[in-house]
Amino acid sequence: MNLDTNIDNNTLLKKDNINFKGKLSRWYRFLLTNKGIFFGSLITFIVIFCVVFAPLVTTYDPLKQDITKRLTPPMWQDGGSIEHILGTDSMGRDLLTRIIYGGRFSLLLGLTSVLIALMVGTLFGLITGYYGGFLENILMRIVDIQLGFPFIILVVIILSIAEPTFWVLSALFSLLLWPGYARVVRSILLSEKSAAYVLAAKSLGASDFRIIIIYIARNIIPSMLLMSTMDIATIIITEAMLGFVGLGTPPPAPTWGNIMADGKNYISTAWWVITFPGVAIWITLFGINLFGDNLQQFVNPKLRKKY
Amino acid sequence: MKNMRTTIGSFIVLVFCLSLVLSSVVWAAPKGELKIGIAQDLVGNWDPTQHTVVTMLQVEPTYFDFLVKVNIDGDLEPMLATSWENIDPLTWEFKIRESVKFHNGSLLTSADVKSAIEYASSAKNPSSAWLPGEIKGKIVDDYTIRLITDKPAASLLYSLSMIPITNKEWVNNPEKFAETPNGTGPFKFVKFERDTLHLEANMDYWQGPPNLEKVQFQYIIDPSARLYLVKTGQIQIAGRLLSEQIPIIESDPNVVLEKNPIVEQMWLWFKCKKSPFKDNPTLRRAFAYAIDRAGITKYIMYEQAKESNSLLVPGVFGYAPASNMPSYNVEKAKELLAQAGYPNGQGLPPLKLMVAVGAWPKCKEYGEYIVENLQDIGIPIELFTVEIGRLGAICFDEEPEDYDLQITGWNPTGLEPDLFLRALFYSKPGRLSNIDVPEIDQTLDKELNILDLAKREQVIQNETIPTIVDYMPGLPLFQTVELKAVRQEVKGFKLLPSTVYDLHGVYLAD
Amino acid sequence: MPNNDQKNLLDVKNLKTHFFLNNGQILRAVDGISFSLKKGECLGIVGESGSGKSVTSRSILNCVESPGKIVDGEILYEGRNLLTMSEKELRKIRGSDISLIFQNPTTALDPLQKIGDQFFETLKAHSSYNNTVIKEKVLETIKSLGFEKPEVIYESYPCDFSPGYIQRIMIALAILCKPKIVIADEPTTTLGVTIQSQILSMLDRLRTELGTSIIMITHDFGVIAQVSTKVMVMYGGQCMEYGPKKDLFLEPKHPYTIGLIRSVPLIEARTIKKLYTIPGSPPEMINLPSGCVFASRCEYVGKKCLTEKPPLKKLNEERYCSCHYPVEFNTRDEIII
Amino acid sequence: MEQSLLKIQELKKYFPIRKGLFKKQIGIAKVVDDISFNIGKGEVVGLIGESGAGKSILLQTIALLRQPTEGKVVFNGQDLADCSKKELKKIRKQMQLIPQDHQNSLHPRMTIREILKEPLKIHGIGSKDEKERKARELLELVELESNYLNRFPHQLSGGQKQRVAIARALALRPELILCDEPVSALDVSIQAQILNLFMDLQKQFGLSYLFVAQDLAVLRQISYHILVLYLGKFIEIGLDGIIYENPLHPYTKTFLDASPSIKKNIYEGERIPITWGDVPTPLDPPAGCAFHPRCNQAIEICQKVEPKLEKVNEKHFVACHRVNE
Amino acid sequence: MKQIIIKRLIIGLFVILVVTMLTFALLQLFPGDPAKMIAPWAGEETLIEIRKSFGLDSPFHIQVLKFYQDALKGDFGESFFYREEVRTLLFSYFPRTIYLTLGALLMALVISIPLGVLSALNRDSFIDRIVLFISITSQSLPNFWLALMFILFFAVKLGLFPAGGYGSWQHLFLPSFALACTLIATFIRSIRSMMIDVLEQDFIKASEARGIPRLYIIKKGLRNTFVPLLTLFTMQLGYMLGGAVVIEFIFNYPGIGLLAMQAVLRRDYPLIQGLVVLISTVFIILNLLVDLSYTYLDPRIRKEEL
Repeated sequence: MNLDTNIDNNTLLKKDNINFKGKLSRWYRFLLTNKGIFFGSLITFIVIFCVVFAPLVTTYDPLKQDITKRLTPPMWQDGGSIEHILGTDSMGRDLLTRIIYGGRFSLLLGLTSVLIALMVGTLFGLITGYYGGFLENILMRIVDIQLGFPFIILVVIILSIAEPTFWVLSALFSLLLWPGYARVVRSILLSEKSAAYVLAAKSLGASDFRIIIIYIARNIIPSMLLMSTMDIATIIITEAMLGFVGLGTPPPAPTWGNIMADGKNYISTAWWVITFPGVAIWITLFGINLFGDNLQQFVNPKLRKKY
Repeated sequence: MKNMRTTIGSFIVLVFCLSLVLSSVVWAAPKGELKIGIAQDLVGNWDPTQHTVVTMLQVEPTYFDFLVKVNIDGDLEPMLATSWENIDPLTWEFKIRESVKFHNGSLLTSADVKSAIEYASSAKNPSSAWLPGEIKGKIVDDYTIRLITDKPAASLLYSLSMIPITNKEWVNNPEKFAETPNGTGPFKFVKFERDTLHLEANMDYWQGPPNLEKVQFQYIIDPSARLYLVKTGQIQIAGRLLSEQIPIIESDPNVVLEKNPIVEQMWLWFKCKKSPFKDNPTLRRAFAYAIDRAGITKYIMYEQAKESNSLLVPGVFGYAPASNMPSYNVEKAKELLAQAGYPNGQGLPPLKLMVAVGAWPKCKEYGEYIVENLQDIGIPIELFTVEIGRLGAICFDEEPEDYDLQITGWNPTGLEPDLFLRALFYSKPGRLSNIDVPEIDQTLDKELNILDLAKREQVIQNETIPTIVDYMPGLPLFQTVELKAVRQEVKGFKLLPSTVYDLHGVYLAD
Repeated sequence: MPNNDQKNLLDVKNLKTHFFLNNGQILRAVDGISFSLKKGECLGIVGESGSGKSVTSRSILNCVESPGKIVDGEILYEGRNLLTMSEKELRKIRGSDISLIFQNPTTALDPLQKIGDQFFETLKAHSSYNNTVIKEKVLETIKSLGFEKPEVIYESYPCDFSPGYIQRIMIALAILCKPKIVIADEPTTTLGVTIQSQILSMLDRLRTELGTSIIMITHDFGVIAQVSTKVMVMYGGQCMEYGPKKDLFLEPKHPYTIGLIRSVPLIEARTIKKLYTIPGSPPEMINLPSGCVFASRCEYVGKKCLTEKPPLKKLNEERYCSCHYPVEFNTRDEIII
Repeated sequence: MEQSLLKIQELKKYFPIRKGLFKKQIGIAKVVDDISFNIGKGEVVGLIGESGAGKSILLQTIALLRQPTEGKVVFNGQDLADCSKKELKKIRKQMQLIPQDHQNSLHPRMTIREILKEPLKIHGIGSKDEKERKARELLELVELESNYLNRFPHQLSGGQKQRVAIARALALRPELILCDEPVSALDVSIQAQILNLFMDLQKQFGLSYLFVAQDLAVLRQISYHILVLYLGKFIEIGLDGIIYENPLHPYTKTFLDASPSIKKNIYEGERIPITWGDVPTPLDPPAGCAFHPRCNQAIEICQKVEPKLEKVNEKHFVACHRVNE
Repeated sequence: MKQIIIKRLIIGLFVILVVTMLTFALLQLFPGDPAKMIAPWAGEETLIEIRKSFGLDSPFHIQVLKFYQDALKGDFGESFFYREEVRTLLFSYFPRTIYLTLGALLMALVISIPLGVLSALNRDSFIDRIVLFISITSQSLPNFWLALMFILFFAVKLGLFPAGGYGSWQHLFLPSFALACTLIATFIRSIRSMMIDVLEQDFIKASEARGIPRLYIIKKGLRNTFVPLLTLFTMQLGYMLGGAVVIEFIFNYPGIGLLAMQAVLRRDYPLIQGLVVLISTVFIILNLLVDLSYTYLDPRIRKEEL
């Protein structure tokens, strides 16, 4: 360690943190200063707000069909009307409402699958990382098998055995994601296990359980947070892909994938049916990725701006 | 009277064909390659008896010939059989055309016909579904043969138009048969590269060589992909397109839109052996009246469907609009619902309408629309979507727990009425609706045994169809209209109601 | 200011390197340093962490990490000012005239590249020999420092040797292009005592036999005592005291130097007693106090110290001290008990 | 010596060297090989050895963070090997380890308050505000202002972190503290402050230390008894500072010569002694006496036979063939 | 080096064994009947006949045993639908997907390496912001949407490339570009962060201090980022195969993804089994290659392994 260049650490921060108190201050200050995180969280917040409070934002029922108003163009184009701002889809349902309700489904799906995968993966990672030995071999082989199995075949088989409801899909996606988390947690465990503060804790008499949960878990949370923001984005796209190929959630439930799958065939005549869900995905993922990407700086000190 | 007209009609058509044949002989040697994009992919096994897949039946006429042929007006026409007569209710005698060569050069004789027909009709092979039962062949001489059915079958002639005549060596050697077909058709088999079938002109075809040098059938899964390939000229004909794509086709000068009503009909089937539909035709009729079939055709299917008002489709022998076919009438539906014991839906268990996603176009959309129509009159019903594999497995079950009604299409690619009526409504196989009513079975047996075409037509129209419609085991939603995009340079391409490809007369203008 | 007769190899005049932080504050890491270096001399720069000694070394080669920038002063190397040179010219100097040895040997070499290749690319950048000649010169340099099998070293990777061995290889790499000045930035902090003495003796032989002058940067007084000929004590980015080693150790004038010398544990101490310690802790580099930067921790603090920044007084020919009231102190009675 | 606080008898810690397909064991790394010594109450024992000599492993084995391969660790007359988990936890209150890498011996994401409260939480001592009071008390003990409680470790300087580590070790009022190179990476002035702190605490609480360092001058300030460790074995033990007066083992002599000192280098102007050879690794230790490749007095027997630790006199033990010539 | 290969192959075989067992179990649960897929309207007795010809009538464990015996001989049975050797089917479909994925990988690397390095070199500058914007957008846009836009614009409007199908390299360009988009995002970001890490390490500063030209230093940095980049690629591989299905669907590009989907939809058990074995073997071999390249490229790991 180079004694000379740790000027930045103690001199810089010692000065201005005396008036801020506790952990929250650090988060709060960082969020404001970093533009990326600010805009990222702003966009994500707006999207989540629209999706959660959908009934307030639009008055239409996403499933109500009105055949006569089929494929009306968006408001600003000729033939469009103020009632349907973004026009209607092939069954005459309001596109904006379906996108918002579809968003609710996709985001919720992304969130639940990531959470499940996070829990399972972290549990696996903690056990294999900390105890190692025979148990580690078995669990790591399970991870290999999981990664070895071709995802597309698994999806098609499972989606034809069980009816593709919300929970089946989120179980499926968490099946896809959990090995990633297990590996990351295991690698952190291996490096942290022999860290000095763990030795000190052991010499104080702390039990293995306490060391894992209270000590090492804290270091896992930041990178888990980072990975899960990225994975939510992947799941939203994968769900849209499944819907596109006709495997995803059954109609008439609106999801971004389903809406786009319908719109695919009208691409030349009713371009808006496929374009606007794509734009919706782009905006949401842009917010999530911007937030996740800049969060990385907060998590990974090396990337953090030095001065 | 009608019968006389058909024979004269067929005579004129014959002359026309001959002239065409003559003119094609004069025509220059075959040139150019025609590439056709098809919607379902082909099975790798070329033995026609081993499958009942629609796409194969459509493609086989390009490299196989049949005893009899159904022309554009839906009438029978001699092909490999120059003439035929009915000796007694069980036997038919056919005169075989002479000097017809197989692709491998061997001459066509009645022995080939005997082996082909017997092989096709044996219960072991799937193709037996098209025939009324086991058929025995008795060779009179090299060019005459007698076919004996085990029970009188008026539908024999039309069914024979679907059984290709194959070489007897091939029939006794199924392995070889699976590799390459050996027929007498206008084109010869070259190779099959997984998704593309390559054929080339059969120079010594008995009607003269075809105008095209090469033909290619390529399987393209996505309708928009098919459309763009035909627009960029990588393929010349793209089948099974969607009505939404019509504006794109019409806006493109070098692609022509062909609309062709085909023998396929989409049905809404009631599970007649499962409560609440069991022994309750009034309830079934109540459902029938509640569904806005006109709306589906007009707003959803748009150009891709035609109103259907009978159990058969125009072009099929014995077709006529059924008088008692229900139309969209909400009050009558509610009235019948109350009569059936469920006043505006009370007492009905929660029902499920099964629909297969990805098989028939827009099945999902009109499935949703029907569910909404039924919900409007108080029926507790939900949409239950499955993928085609699963539907195929459970669509015939008599007491399925997963669903109560289903939307399934029926396309026998033949014009014989029994391929519709007997196959769907006879109690024994009792396929999609599992209807089991003796009265329906009697009328079906009655019309099957009438050998005289005119009398058989009269019985079908006035007795068989009305009785079945009364019992309402299934409601025909609409007749499919296939949309094809054909490039300008393709000339002489005819769309047959049975959707088979007749490419003999087609040529490419440069 | 030290006299600037031509004999000086390197002359640093009033060097100032400041770090412009993104929250607007300015960190004066090096605030007016002047020194000179003659051929065959070893200048020991000693100071605690945060005193700016490392930044000085980087400033000489003008490769200060962002956001640090050299704001003032001159660095004359053989009469030419390094600060005003173009990047191309400067690159010729770096590695061939002045070379740098880093502190941590384990991360000083590219882990994926053979050691020989790293020598090769350095010599290739500074000479126009063809490849075979370069390889011979590399092997010859390695052999000259007493390594037995240079060919084996040439072909092996950094991870194949112990840290001590790698640091000696780094010295060979530093003298590959026959530089006139070698700057060693705390070369032995991570190594054990016996290995440290090997490194220091090797550096010492460089100076005595080849005449290369050395700038040794360390916080360990022992290393300074063993190797250097001239010493500069740094604190808070400024030079406290500057002079020949013997005089500075025997009669330190500046209270900070005195404090440091007295708090060094003596191997000859007979009884266990408490060590002398300098009260307080290192200064805040952001807003340094107006007067003398050591005032807050100084035993001999006077009136003027708090208000006026002491200039660098010239005590005699080679001795300088920046203190208003230089202290008369004789280490002899303190050390030899 | 009265009943010693800590007795170590033939302590061994071997690590298998595994290679190849099924990680077959192809050798043994004798990191700690046959170590015996004891520490009395209130006594400070210094341990000197270069990196790779096995100092940290020895300390961790004594603190039973690692299972010893052979040998006994007796603390307060109780052999730690046959204690139950609960008893072991009680003993841990009396014996504390301050780990080597002090830069991250504090959990990066815990505030100093939480770090100081941990020992009390683990052993469930005192109520909530008692813990708070104890934390503030500990901070005063190591001369840090109480507003440091809210800070994070990365906001402290090296010296301050070490103070917090010491405070944490004192939380349970231990009798013995094993310090693993507590001052080796600190600046001179900070090093002096920490050493003085160690000495004050030793007087105030009558603690006994096993003090590990890489610099003999530092050890001289705090302890009389010096153990010299080389490649897992003791090669010389000197009580009451006898090592400095009359070093016997060649390694200790080279070590003393190589240690820089102002008196020697400034007054007597001695040149830097020439030493050679590299630090050996336990993976393939040299045959016979481990020091023979680097020893200028090595003779034929040194390369074959490993010298045993013999008693020269009451206060001096050495393991070298050339000593009693 | 040999030990690693042997060890990995043994583990690989074990994984394939378990994966195939899993597939067999899944296929049992699978509703739908292969015979009905071939002859949907045939009568019951013909269906029984067909099932017998497929060997489905024998009990489960015999089918499993038979599968493994044949598999050892390299014969994976005959596909129900295509009535062809599964082996020949796979050998003709698999290279196409390899071209697609390799094309996508190449394109992703060609685009993301310069951008990643550029944004790492001048960090937090204007270029850095643009590159990050590109990387985030390319990850947020669904690749099937991009594919459609490519067809509409490049193939139909400009006619530069064929709108689909398989043939020469032109057919390959658009699909691999669409597939590469999601890869570009992750590659750019990881190259940037790894490059920043490496450039801050001592040996880079030391080489600068030795007057080594800037270009060589960037080359050194890249070599050090290449090794971790390899692991990233294998992690992405699983996703690429899944993603490829949609691209194959839209571009009508007959690859493994499309074949897999149809095989499952059509209940073509031997073909499904063959695909599972093929894909898991490819995955295991690729993992092995990446690990071997690790030991080859990074001497530190090679020292530990041997």
